[in-house]
Amino acid sequence: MIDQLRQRARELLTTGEAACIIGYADASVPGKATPIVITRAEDADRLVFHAACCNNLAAYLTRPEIRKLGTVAMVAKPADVRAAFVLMQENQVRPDDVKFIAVDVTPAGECTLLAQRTREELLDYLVKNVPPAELADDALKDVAALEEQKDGERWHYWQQQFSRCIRCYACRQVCPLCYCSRCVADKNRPQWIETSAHGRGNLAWNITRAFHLAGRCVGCGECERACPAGIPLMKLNRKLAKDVRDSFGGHAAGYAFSGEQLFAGYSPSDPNDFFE
Amino acid sequence: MAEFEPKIAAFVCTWCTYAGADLAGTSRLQYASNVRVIKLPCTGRIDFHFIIKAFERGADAVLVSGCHPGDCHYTAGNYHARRRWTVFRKLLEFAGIEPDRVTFAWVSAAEGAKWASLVNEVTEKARKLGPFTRYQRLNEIAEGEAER
Amino acid sequence: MSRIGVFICHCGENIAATVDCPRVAREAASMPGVVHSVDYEYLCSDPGQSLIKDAIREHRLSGVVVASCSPRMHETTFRRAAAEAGLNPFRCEMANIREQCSWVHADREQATRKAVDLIRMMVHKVARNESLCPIKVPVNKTALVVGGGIAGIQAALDIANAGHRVILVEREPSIGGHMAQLSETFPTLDCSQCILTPRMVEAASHPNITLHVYSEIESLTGFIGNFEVKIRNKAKSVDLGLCTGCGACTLACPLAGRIGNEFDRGLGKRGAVYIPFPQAVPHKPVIDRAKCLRFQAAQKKGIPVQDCSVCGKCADACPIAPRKAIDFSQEDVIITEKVGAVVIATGYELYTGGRPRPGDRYAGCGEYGYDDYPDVINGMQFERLASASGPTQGRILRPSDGLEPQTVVFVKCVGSRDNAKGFTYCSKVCCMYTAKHAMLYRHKVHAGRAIVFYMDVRSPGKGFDEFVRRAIEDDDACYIRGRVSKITREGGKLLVQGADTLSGEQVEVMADMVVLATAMTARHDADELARKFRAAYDKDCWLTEAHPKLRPVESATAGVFLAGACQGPKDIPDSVAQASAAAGKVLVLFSSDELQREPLVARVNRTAPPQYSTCTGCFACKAACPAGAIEVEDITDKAGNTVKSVARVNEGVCQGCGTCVAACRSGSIELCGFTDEQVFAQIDAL
Amino acid sequence: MTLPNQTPRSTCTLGYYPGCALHGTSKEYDISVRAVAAELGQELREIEDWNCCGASAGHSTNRKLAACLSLRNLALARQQNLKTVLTPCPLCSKQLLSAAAEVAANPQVRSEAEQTIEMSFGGGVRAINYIQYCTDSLDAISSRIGEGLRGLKAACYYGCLLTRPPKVVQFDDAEHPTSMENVVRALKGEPVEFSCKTDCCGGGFTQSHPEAVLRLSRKILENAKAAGAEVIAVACPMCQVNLDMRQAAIEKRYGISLGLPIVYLSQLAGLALGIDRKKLGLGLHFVSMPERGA
Repeated sequence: MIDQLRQRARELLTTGEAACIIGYADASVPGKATPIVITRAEDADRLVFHAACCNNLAAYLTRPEIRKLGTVAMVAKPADVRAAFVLMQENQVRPDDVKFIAVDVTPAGECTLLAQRTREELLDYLVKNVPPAELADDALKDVAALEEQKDGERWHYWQQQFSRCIRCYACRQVCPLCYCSRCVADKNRPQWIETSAHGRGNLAWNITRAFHLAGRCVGCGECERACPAGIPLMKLNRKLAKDVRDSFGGHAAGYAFSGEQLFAGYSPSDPNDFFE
Repeated sequence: MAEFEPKIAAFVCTWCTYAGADLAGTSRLQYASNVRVIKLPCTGRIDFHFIIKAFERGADAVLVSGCHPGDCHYTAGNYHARRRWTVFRKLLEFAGIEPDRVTFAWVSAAEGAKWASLVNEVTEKARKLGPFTRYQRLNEIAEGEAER
Repeated sequence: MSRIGVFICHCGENIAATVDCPRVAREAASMPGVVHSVDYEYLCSDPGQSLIKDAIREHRLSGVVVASCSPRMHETTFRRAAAEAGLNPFRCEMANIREQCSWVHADREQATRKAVDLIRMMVHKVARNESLCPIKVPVNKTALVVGGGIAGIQAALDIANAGHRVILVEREPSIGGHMAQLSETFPTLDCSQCILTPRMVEAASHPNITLHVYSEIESLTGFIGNFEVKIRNKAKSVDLGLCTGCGACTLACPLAGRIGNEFDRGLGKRGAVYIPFPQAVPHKPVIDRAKCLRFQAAQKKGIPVQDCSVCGKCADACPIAPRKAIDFSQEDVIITEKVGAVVIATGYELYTGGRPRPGDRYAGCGEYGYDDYPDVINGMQFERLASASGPTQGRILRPSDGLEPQTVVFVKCVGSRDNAKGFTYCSKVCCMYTAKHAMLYRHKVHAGRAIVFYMDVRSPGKGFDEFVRRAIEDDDACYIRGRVSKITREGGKLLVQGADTLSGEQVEVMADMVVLATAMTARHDADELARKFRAAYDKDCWLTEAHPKLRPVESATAGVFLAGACQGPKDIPDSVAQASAAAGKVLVLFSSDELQREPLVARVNRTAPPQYSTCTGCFACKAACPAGAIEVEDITDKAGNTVKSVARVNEGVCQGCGTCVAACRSGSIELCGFTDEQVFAQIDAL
Repeated sequence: MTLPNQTPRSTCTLGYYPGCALHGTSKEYDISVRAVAAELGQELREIEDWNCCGASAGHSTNRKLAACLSLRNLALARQQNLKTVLTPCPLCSKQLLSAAAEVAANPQVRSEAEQTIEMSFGGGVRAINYIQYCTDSLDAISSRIGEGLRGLKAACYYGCLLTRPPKVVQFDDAEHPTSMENVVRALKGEPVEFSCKTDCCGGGFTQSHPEAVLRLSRKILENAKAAGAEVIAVACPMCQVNLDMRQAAIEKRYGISLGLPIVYLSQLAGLALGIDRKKLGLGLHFVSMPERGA
């Protein structure tokens, strides 16, 4: 599999279809992988793909330095593809500037290189074979469990979690969809979100982060993985993914690369029951 | 001791709810004095930051209100707002904020009576819930830090 | 550091009775940035306003808070005052301590505390208000008038006579509208067509008026002063350029006299190619493709109509040579025009009086047998019977057998003032035209009995009540106060059963003909039309004015005005008056080359390169904007290559709702007058 | 014509709610309805364990009681998988329909009622009156009709409840209905133009104020006779009883002669379909309908 992947990468670079490849290389720490950007065909052999390749590489698509390089090919797991699709939907990357070297991991844990290359093919593949991870039943179990508790208990639970937040914004940094060049959290006129890491600022920040990803989060789980304080951020993301699905005709993020963004539109038949 | 008087922030659109509140006035309808109205052109303008900030400034409850669906002066601002809140209110609830702390309502320029009873109702709900101590504790800590 | 002045109005006792104004003034004085704080009897009075002006000058105020009535009452007053004193009007704000405080709270202490809070919030806001200057937009001095009834004609003529170009669009083949169908008009009984037709001709021949008959509005885009309208010229199948209107084709049509004529409400007949009525303007025929034998045959065969050999008698009969004026191959044409203002004068529809058709918004009055008995007709049909140019040359003959009815029952309020059957509103003109009908009938059939069932007689208006009295006293129409429960047919006559609520008796009348005074209703597609023009409409689909009293001819959309019965039931004088009023508004708009708009619009921030703006160009705002005001701006470097695409607000189009602001995650859009900082400050002061 | 995947109404099983009248004073209505259905090959399945619909005394004295009574019948129908229930008596059909509407509109009423009857009702049961039944089966009927009623002149009398209250029953034009006429036409009878088709027969006053019944019923009968009717067609037991049973009294009281048979639409349908008079209970009326020789 890895040889095919490298072969494909070589092709893309030699034919000039892509100016660079964003992929994974083995990290200095054994068993770990690290993102890598290669521009020369001969470097293709450094590319790897295995279970430890977890970063969502779509995050790099919006980096200015990558943009400069022109057409990009990315080694893309389903979540990465979905993220890239959302970026296309939100005009952050020009669809034709991104080529995919799509990979997936079979339930058996076996890494495979997908035959699908174009975004249309991949969209079809996703729709047919890859249900949204963030909406998997067992993934939603802990959400449901929390929903069943009393609001007081929920409040207490999240306060405990958020109290550990040190506002390092690693969650924001790894998220492919937190691409704003100036995050609202860094806006100080006015300062909607207090910067100091106390309960009030942390609550405001974490609510904002979660809500800004509502209907957009592709459930790659990078934020939670990156969080040094181990805050279960995906629990918030899943909750929102579920509510969005239930409220807006089964919407799931990243299953379209064009068309209207969920929260830029509306339907007269949207839920109205919570209004007096 | 005296009955707890909740502090309530209301974010309303100028064309329907604000006009409705004026009508309640011209009709001399009496209602609870706890609400502080912040007038905005349209419910579409109401950012979720407003609601959080209101709690951070000690509001015990928040009221958000505008034109009925289909009646928006700008044709669709309220629809956009409704879609955002559909999800946002659930998020607040999930974070442990009692649903009754935030009330959403459509009040037209003709519904002065509805506005009056709405304010009373929201005030009553807030009274039942009592002071928003959860949030206010966060506030005390934050302000405490600020002083240091 | 801002220097804010706070002015608290007693509004006589209105505020002072429940709010302790002097105390409020004292507390306000200690608010951050407040350098001057006073209370006064009546701030909106001249001395009150000069008090504010003097303070602005004397204390070099940078912001003003007027605590008094609702800004919806006096914001303009006080902002003007501020401006006169040299302060930017948008640095003046109002705290509503009357409608939303003193009038709704009895407890003096609570009301006073609330007043203080409301003022503090405004003080905090004003400290962050910016000087704004009105937006200037160019005005295209061409007007679009939609609807060629009397209202549309009047508006078009007024605007055209002021020297501006007018585009007049009419859906039907002729202008004239409902007024052309009427026989005589109340209360003067002068002939409707005689007074209307000269106006029709004038409008059609006016050098400043471009007339599009048999045409409909496709779309309206743009904004006040700068609209773009797409008009569909429906295919008439007749070349109006060549046609002389001789009418030979209409006589030659094999279907001539076989199709119910809309103009005569089905009482008269026409052909497939027809001129709607003798005084039609333009006096040119159209082919009704849904009925025409040739078009139907072609459709069945699935071939282009010009290749179809069926009939074609109209073309044969056409004397124009060498090219015939009949043109089967004609197609709809879409034309685009740029206009600065729009007058909607699309008028009304008349409820038939029968059962509802699919999609109708009412239950209907099946019990009156309009659908079952030919001799039950509605008011407009009676007008056609009474009209000299009508199917009976003005003789009152009942449709079933053409005999002169000896007893005619007139039923008022059919469909109107009746929530169960029709509409809640009063149709306004029925009382008058029923009196007129009874009168006309008695004038034409001297021995006849005219019986009128009424709920109330509503005849306010010049000479109106006298007119009704005349019908009752001089022409002894018999008025019975009560509803008709149902109308059935017995032995060729109509049994009208009803109640006389004055005597408390049940009444039964054997009538030869029944005339239903049915409700005026909004056009069946009024809501669709309203959406096209971004105008608002009410539950009955009447277009609604911007303010029921103070802005009666303006719609919710700037630059779009309302005239005539599209806005509610009206008689001719009211429609004409409103049309001239709308024309007046258009002329005000056209009186200057640029128009000023309140600068309360959104703006996307701009920053230094390489960022240019914190906007990341996701364009959620663009999709969210109800007005379509957001544009894509490509920022290019010196070499001219695009470095970034960001959102930009078209100030002319922006309506200032702020939906884009809340849609922007990075907080890169501001709404002038309601900026994040201003709202933040208000919340901060809670 | 019907799509292959859906069976035409006339052949699928219909629920049947006779109500008290059809099991008692008006059993000929019941008999004839069943006979016609059998002739059309239509299975009528009577709701098992049905109870009073809550009309007359019930709904005027205790709304909730009335709602519960009807709701139970509906719930039973639902349980027994009867989606459409033929309810020949308009008092019953009105009760069932208004109960269904009420619980659909008001969840609280519904939950209360469900607790009371200790059954849940998910909706999805539709009560139809006998005219609707005939209208739905028109194809089946006309395909089996030969000479039919041979131009029998009938005045179609709807009475007060078949079309009212319009919002609840949503059937035909409340004041000027025509659907029964259409059925009679299909039976090759001749509906006469008749002014009193939705007038009150005085049914409500049978006990309290018989005089009113005489006056009101007389108007209807005379009007029908004047219109040239040979019979009055009805679809309501109350109407039938009043116009038929009181006719003699009316003739006596006003010194007029009427002799107008008051027959159920089902009986006319039966005759048209050539079913034997006895099987239709035609002999059970006070004013009996004469045999019409060929």
